[in-house]
Amino acid sequence: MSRIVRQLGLFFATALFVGALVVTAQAKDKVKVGFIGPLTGGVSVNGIGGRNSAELAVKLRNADAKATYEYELVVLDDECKPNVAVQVATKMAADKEIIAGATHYCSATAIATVDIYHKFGFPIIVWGAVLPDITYRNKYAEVHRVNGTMIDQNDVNAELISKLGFKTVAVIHDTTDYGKGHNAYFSKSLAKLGGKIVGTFGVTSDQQDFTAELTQVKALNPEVIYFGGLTPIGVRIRSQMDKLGIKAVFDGTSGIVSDAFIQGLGPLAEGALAFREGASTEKLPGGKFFLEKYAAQKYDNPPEAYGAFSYAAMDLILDSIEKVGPDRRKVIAELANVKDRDSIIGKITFDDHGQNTVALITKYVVQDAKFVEWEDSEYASGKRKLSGQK
Amino acid sequence: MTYLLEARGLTRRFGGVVALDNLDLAVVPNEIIGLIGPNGSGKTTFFNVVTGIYGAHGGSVTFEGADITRAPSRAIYNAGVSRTFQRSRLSLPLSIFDNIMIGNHKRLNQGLWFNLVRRGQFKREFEVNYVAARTLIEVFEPQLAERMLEPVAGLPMIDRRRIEICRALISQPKLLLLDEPSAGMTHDETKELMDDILQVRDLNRNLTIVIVEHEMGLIERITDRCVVLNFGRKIAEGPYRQVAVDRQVQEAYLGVE
Amino acid sequence: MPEVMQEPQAPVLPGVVAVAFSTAYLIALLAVEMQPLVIGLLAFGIVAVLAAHYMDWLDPVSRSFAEREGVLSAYAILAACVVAAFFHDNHFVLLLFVTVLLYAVATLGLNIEFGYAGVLNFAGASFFGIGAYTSAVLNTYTAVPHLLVLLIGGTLAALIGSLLLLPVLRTRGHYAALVTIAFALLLKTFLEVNDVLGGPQGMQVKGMSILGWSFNDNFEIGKIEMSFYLNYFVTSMLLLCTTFVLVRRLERSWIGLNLDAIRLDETAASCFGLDIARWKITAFVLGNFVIGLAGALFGMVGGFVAPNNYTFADSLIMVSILLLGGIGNPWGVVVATFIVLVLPEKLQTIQEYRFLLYALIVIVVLLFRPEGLLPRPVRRYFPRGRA
Amino acid sequence: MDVGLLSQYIMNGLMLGMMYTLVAVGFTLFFGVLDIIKFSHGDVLTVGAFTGLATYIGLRSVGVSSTPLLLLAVLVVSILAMAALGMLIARYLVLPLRSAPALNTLLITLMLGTVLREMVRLFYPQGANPKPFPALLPTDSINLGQFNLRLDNAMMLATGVAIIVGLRLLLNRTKLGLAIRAVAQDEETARTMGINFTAVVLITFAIGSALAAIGGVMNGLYYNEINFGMGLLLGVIGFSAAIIGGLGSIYGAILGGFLFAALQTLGAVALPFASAYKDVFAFTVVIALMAWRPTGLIQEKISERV
Repeated sequence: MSRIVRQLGLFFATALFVGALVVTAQAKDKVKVGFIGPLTGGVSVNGIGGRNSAELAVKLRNADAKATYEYELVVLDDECKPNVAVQVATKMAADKEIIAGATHYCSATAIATVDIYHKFGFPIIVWGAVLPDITYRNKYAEVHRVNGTMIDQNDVNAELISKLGFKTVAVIHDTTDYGKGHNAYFSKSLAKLGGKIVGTFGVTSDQQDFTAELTQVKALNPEVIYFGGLTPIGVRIRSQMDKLGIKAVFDGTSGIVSDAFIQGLGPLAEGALAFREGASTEKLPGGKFFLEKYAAQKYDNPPEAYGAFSYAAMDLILDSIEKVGPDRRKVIAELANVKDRDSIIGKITFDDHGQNTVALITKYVVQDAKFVEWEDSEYASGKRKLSGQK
Repeated sequence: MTYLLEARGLTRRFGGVVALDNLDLAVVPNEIIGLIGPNGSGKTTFFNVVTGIYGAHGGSVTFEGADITRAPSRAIYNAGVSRTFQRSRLSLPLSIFDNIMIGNHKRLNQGLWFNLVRRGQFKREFEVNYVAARTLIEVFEPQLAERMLEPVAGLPMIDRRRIEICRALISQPKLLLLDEPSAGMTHDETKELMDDILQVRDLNRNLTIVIVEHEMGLIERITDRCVVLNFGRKIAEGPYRQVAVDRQVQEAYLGVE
Repeated sequence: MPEVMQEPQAPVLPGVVAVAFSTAYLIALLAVEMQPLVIGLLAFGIVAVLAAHYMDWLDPVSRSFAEREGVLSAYAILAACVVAAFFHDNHFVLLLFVTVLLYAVATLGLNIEFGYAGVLNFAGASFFGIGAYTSAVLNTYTAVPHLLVLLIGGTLAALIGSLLLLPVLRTRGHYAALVTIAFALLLKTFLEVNDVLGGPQGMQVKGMSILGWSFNDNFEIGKIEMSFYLNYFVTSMLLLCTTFVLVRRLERSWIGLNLDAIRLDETAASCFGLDIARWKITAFVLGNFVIGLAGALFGMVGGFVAPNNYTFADSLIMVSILLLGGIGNPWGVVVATFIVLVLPEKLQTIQEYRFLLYALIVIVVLLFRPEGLLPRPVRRYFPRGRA
Repeated sequence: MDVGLLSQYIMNGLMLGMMYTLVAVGFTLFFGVLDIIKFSHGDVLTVGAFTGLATYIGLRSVGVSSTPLLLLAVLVVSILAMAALGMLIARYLVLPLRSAPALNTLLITLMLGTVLREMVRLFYPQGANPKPFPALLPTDSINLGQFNLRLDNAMMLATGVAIIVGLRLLLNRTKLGLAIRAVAQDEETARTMGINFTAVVLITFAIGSALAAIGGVMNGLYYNEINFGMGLLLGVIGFSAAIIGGLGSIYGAILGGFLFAALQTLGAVALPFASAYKDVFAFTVVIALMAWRPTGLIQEKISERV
């Protein structure tokens, strides 16, 4: 009788012990971190490039013996649509197991979700969205950004086209905050330089037929068509310009810096302008290292324009967790005092809005089906000329 | 004498076809009129025009002296005219009780507040009508009274006819339009049905009936008077025995022109 | 006394057991994360239901639900609260739960129009959206008390809906279908191009707060921290119960009868004095009001509205729920909403495939079980156990 | 307004109208023979376009490079494929529901549309992304002031017209057309006249779906881009066109198609500061039209069902 009791006792004791072990083992070194980007839809190449880069950062960290925790990357798709973004952001932020995230390529989605991250106290680092308001509209401790904003981008853009002697510009922008932002900042800086906006057209980001707008543009007969929007409609607008025999220069933003733009247009892409904050990946301090590691993973997508930023963002998150442990509040505190932190994109310094200050802007022009830096292009050297260039 | 229902020069066309051609027809209270004639002679069309399903292209219809030519179907029902359909038109998924209650529309409180909030009062009204419907259908088929809340879908033709007639009778109309009650039923079934109808009529003396029928035996047995239509025109009128021997009528039926 | 009132009344037990089982099952399903487990659970669920069906255990259940609805509804509410309590600090599960409740409310509204009066409405999501946008605008620019905002949301949906009344009443069949489809597209495009309402960017919606109690803050009961979504759970639950009772009473009244009669045979109905227009309008306006109400609350729950949330495709999801559950049966609507919304959430593997899944389900249902999972029983005005 | 500009707008309108018409005619054909709406029509168009694209890529990969040959292949393959698809749909989804209320057919095809759309999105390589569609027609253009006439657009318009005329001849001058019209007039009589009802239905669906395939390819050639969602809006617009024109009438479909395009273009011009509102405008007018003419402008049959 008593033996049975003792055995039972022993049995339960071991059971408890084992259970406890398992639980602690579970709780200990597995840490979840998140990534959100557009994995489907027109800009998915950028999203997948970013996803791969973030994944790369996690892989390298897990391979690193010195790492205290083992990391698991939770990936969600915002489809570059605000409504979807809000759903997935809520999903990620609401999941207490996920400590922090590198989120959003599209400004429209980032600006829609910042309040949610704040509401749930979920620390994030934006890796691609360029709208200033994302960091500057509110002063959320949770929200940071490694890439620069669209302001400087548009200054440089306006500078270049007026330097090239273009005076009249028609603006076509998508009506998300991204497109509106670009329109606002570009118009401002162009006005400073005495350029003239002959017409402004807002279009929805899933519009198919632009012949109506473009016919009006054609009547205005501008030298340049400035496009504040993303690759998919950029492609449509450029090709329909051709349909209507509009010869103006196609002047894009960071939103069209992706291979999809060139693939979508073929020869028509030639001579399109685009601008992006930060140096092109090859020229980054850690660019070489990053590209090698990325190549080693044999992803079938290139990292695209913002892959390096995504990697840097995720790396920063992992650093912080390693330092202060898997605790959202502590991570937020830690990110607050990031200063002159070395990374593959150069030194990162978050200002009081969590914004990394990136001065450098890269100008691109499409030449022979490639985004070539303006300075190295035959357009700069004068070998080729943009349409209507004097 | 005053007529219950009176049609004057009633005309209705469908494209080129003239379904009712300048028809005069008067119905005296409490009689049973047989409306006969070959297929396509305009009998059903007459019902449809009277009940406001089709508008008239000419002429007029008065019920108890009031002109109802252009009145909507529901006004005509409210005035006290109700009918059955040639092809039985019950709501098959609904219960026997529900189908009968559809015919009782004008006597049910249709207020939103009453129906949704005052459930106590509603329950009382429901019970009163339940008993009414039950007693009515018992006249026709006691077994149906036991199955009041079963869907109509499963029932045989004769039962459906009975229910349809109860639906027409429950609101105690002044005029009942029966459109080929015998359609799709055996001779005996039809006879049975007619006896039941007459029984109801005995309970409610001021019920007038216009019946469209091909079963001449039936017509002979129950009608006080017959009106014979052909090509939308009235070709004979009078007691059955009289019209039955009328040359024109026989020609119409034999199709001799 | 009519004999309906004297039938031997069905035992309440089978229903209770069913509720208990489904509660336990739901908790388990919502709790597990690992995909294999989830799939296992789902498989088990399907097998269990089929087994119960072949053992004829479902009939007593449905009978006790039919005749002891009052009691069992109480149990069902209790069950819902148990589930909520179990996940009291799990934001995500509660959000999902609330979403299900509000979609159920909206679909009940659709059921009045579509299931009873037979008025086609392929713009359900649009009216849902009108409600949501109402709360977005009012909460941002005005200080209107939020409970009132809900009512305004419903009213607005009903009003804007009544702009369609003329075409809806005049057209029949496919022509009628076009009216609402066109409206759905029209509204979405309008919201997208219209800057005042945020364009494609959408708008943030301030959370609900009643008498200073802010719904968007977590709170504590005793020492236990509660998710702020519990506030919304309670509100949505109340809304669902009210709507359910409303729909039930509507069906079990002369009005319900009128609507059925009109749906099944307009000509015959008008021959028995029914005013077709009056009842269609009643159904359409009432239905849209309910949908808008749910939408207004959902706007505050989600905290964000954008045109893309209220597309034609979303309207189709509501219709699918209705068909899957069994047109005209409120219980069916509730069950189907759970299936349609929870399944893709749990099966991460099929997240991508959810629209495909919905569509296939509906096709199969239409082909092999056109009545839906829980076909609507024949009307009983006063089933036993319910005054 | 400048004449060149005006003619440019007209040209845009005509191109849109042609594509809408091709879809609308399909709807009206199906309704004619079966009194049903096959709502998956727009998505059949999408599948047609993607089939064409796949054919193109396939042939290029095996080294075919002659543009006319490619164009021919693209057209033929997608037409045949869609015709087959159309028959399958009719045979296994539409005909079995003959007895059920027409609403069920509407719903089942709506859902089938979703299935097709999602299939393209999920199972075509990176189907979620817009796909560049090759320009297989000569792109030379004459520029008359504000008006830029592109050879390829002109050719597409001509093709469209030819197809519609051809269809009209088929319906009026051939035995098959007679059979189709007989069924459309009255199914029972047609049967008694010894017409094989099922066969006629299947053929009609084949023809309609083939038109959708052409519409899809044309759409690709015009915009040089196709995406999985293109069919939804085109389908709804085609449906609207068929309805405002009046179901069952070919002329109605044509009228409706061009009317809708005209409305959109008009909306874009008349509301210059809000050209984005053109669809809102167009659909508002559609609803208004429904209120004014509940059974369409040109009415041959009324749908009493549902």
